Amino acid sequence: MAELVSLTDGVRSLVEDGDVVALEGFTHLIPFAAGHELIRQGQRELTLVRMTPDLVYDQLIGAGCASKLVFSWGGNPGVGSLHRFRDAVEHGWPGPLEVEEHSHAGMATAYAAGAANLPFGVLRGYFGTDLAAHTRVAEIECPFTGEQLAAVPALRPDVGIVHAQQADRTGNVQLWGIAGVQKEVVLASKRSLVTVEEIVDELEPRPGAVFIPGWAVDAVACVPGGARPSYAHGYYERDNDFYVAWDEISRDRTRFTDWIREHVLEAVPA
Amino acid sequence: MAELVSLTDGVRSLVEDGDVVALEGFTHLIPFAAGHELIRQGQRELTLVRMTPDLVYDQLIGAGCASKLVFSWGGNPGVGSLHRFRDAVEHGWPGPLEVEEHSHAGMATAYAAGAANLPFGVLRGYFGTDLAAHTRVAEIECPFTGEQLAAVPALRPDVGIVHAQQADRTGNVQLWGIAGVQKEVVLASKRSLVTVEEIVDELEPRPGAVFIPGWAVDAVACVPGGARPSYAHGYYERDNDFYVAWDEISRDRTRFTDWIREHVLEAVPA
Amino acid sequence: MTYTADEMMAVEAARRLSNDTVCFVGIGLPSLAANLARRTHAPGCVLVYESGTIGAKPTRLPLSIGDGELAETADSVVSVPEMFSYWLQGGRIGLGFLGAAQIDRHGNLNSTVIGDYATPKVRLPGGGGAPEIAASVRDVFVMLRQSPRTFVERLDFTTSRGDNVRTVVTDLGVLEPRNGELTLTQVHPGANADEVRAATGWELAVANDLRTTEPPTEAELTALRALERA
Amino acid sequence: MTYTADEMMAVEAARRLSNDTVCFVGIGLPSLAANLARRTHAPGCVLVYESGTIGAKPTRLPLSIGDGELAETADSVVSVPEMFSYWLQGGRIGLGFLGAAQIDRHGNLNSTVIGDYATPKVRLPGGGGAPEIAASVRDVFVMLRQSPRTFVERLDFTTSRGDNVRTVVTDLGVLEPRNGELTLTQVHPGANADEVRAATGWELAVANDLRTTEPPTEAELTALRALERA
Repeated sequence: MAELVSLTDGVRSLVEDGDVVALEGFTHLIPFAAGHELIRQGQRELTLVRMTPDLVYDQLIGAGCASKLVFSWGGNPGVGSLHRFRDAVEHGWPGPLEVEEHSHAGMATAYAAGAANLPFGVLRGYFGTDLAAHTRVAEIECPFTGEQLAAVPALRPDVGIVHAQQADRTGNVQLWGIAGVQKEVVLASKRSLVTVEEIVDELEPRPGAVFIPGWAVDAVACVPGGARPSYAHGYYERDNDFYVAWDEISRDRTRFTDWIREHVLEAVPA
Repeated sequence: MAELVSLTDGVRSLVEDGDVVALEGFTHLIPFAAGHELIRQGQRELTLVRMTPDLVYDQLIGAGCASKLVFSWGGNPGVGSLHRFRDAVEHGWPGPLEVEEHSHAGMATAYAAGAANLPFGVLRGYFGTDLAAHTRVAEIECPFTGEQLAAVPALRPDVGIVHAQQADRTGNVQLWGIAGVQKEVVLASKRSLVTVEEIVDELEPRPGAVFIPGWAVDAVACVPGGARPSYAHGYYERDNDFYVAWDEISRDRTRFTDWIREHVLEAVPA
Repeated sequence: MTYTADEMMAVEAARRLSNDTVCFVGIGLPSLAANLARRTHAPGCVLVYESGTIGAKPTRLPLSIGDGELAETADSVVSVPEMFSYWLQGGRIGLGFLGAAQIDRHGNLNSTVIGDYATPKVRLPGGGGAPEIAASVRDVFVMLRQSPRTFVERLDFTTSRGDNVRTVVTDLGVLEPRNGELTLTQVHPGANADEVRAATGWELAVANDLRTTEPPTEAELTALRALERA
Repeated sequence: MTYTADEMMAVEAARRLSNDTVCFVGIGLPSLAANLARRTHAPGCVLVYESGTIGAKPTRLPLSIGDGELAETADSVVSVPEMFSYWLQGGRIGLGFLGAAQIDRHGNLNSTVIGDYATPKVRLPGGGGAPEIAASVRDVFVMLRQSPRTFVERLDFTTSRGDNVRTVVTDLGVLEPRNGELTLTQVHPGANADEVRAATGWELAVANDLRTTEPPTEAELTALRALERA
């Protein structure tokens, strides 16, 4: 059964320097509040795993929390570049960032393999593109047809963190709308934290909802607004203006550092 | 877009002698009416694929439609043996029946691989049991860890047939309750037929429902009661008495043959 | 209160489930035992059925593992591929119940054939979920009536491996692995070690600390019978 | 009515979608084109977004591929692993739109880096869904403004392969594969072949039957602008 904790305690008890940490949420339900708490707690040398790094990892990278990034699409959706990510890759600021790059299909397959307790996942992909030579992928032969396919190593993060709309008091979680790889990352990770918009007495089943039982989650923290500036279906909309504004904020190292100090380091934990 | 057809036309246009046919539905929504139509149309030499052959395949096997069975649990749930299946395996009546046996996990993995257009699926299983020597399974080595796992060949039936509660007029299908491998078998099969309890103007999304778009289905036939004596969640309950009675009906070849003549061959197609 | 051998089996199995057990349940005695545990000392015990129902809380005993009652009362219903990959193989299920036609001293089970595989004397239903349940859960619980035809020196076919078998509850007692083989550790009231040995097809080891099972309490039997009547 | 180059691109791409097309859509021009097709001649055209929304029918243009609007109007929302395995890799999607920073004469695309991979001049966002979209759909549709920096002799990095690229719609015309390389088959009104050649970093082949694109009709532009305003 999941423990109900504060965000601060949840992050402190589950994450250590050097951990492999995955914050997931595909455009929807991105766990920004948890990401900010990682920055406030001064986590270092993290391997950050996420299909779409988005602003949340741009912030963690720029704040110096990460030594490695595993990802599949590193842009600011609908806007352009992630400048802190680019600065780290192109100029090693604020420190060198090792990159392990995959395709979306590869990462989704790798998370699903992790959730299924398999050491690798199989897909049609990678070979024939230049990415194959620059990432962790292997050729695997079908033992029945002789076909060559791609194998990707399973993703088994130390900690998986997702945001959801609701949990009940035993830590059962329900999320709805775009479901991304949230269930997979929770099940693939050794430890898991779910932040939620609200704790309810009883979860009312909804069409298209994903349910994660409390006994498959380590900790649940109630963090209303914890996905802002991304969105929580049924609670609040995506702050598209902030995504646009981030382009300017993040372009300059000083302005970025000021923003992090003012909005993250000096902010009260959610 | 799926074509709306009669059961007779749907089966006739999609199934040919010698086809690999999968009728799925895990205890729930077993497509009995479609199975009976296969018997009435005198299909022969079918390879029948189904995790739990259940009464529907006991009937098809006893009626002489099958030359091979691919399955993972061949009992009468809660009752005991499937006598027609046993008679075919133990005594070759009404003809020899080749058997390809898997575990549930193996078949579920093989359907999922088929739906994903992969030639094989990977799981932890088979080796260390005697089944490995008697079925289609191969060892496969993880290219990253060196671990040995089991590979099963993907299931890609010629025809997949499932029963669902509802379809709309464009052939979009919705089923709810226990979902089994229904989505997988439809997507893994070259051609697909879905029988439904009713055609509705608009599908109302329901918690836990599985949706299959009409453009991924070949034909939909409205066959109310098409899952009896199994059940259709929200429509009718499982006829447990019939499952018990089948033990007696099916034990004797003549009694079985009489039953098939009376209740299937001489019955009006649904 | 008097009670049947089946009732003793269900009660003894139920006692061994705890409030935080997540268990993979089959139909019949395992389902009875797990549901009894939920109505007595372990209301938090989570029932998972291979049909994909997670956290089922049936008000009456299901007759098949795919009963509508299970889907209606479940926290969540997942597809069968997801059940076997993310939940069972994923290592999320702590305990699994199995039955069989034959068991050997190592807890290996046969539910496939009596006789030769290609030309069987009796074709049994087969493994179903058993092979991977046996391999994936931490603790396998076997429930089986004891006789020399069932508890055999040598299986006709190994359907599932015994590595994770921790407890075998029979109509006569309880066997648990000691020194690498199933050993009689408990006899039910009214049975004795010789009787259990006679019902076993191999030279059955008996624990030095053999004890007698507590008979079902009135509360246990009342809960059990209410469940069966529902 | 006057119109912009983007409008010409969206209109020309939309025209090539038919009522039974199932298409994988990205954000920006592809989304505009596909939604325009649904509002004009191809109301049955099915939009699938990599965020897992199947059969989305947005009433306004989404700003990201994961907009709530897409989930609200979709026939079904599936997980991202299911989207990529059962639907895209499963071969269920007929057409996919792609953009890129560079394209070569074979339709290979680069959206990963300018310069060397290890020490890039510009680190671009990367492939995302593109490599498997390019490999899995029957027909790949590329939408890209034409310039010698974009239409290059040699890619800095091959993010996705061009084998299934059937159509490249640019702000100047349309390229289609002929004799194994992308060939100019259409110029938009106001452009000519020389101009398109000058905007291409390789020696661009021009079709003998080169034709001029029909300018956007009033109905097309009205529908397009209504969509953009919504």
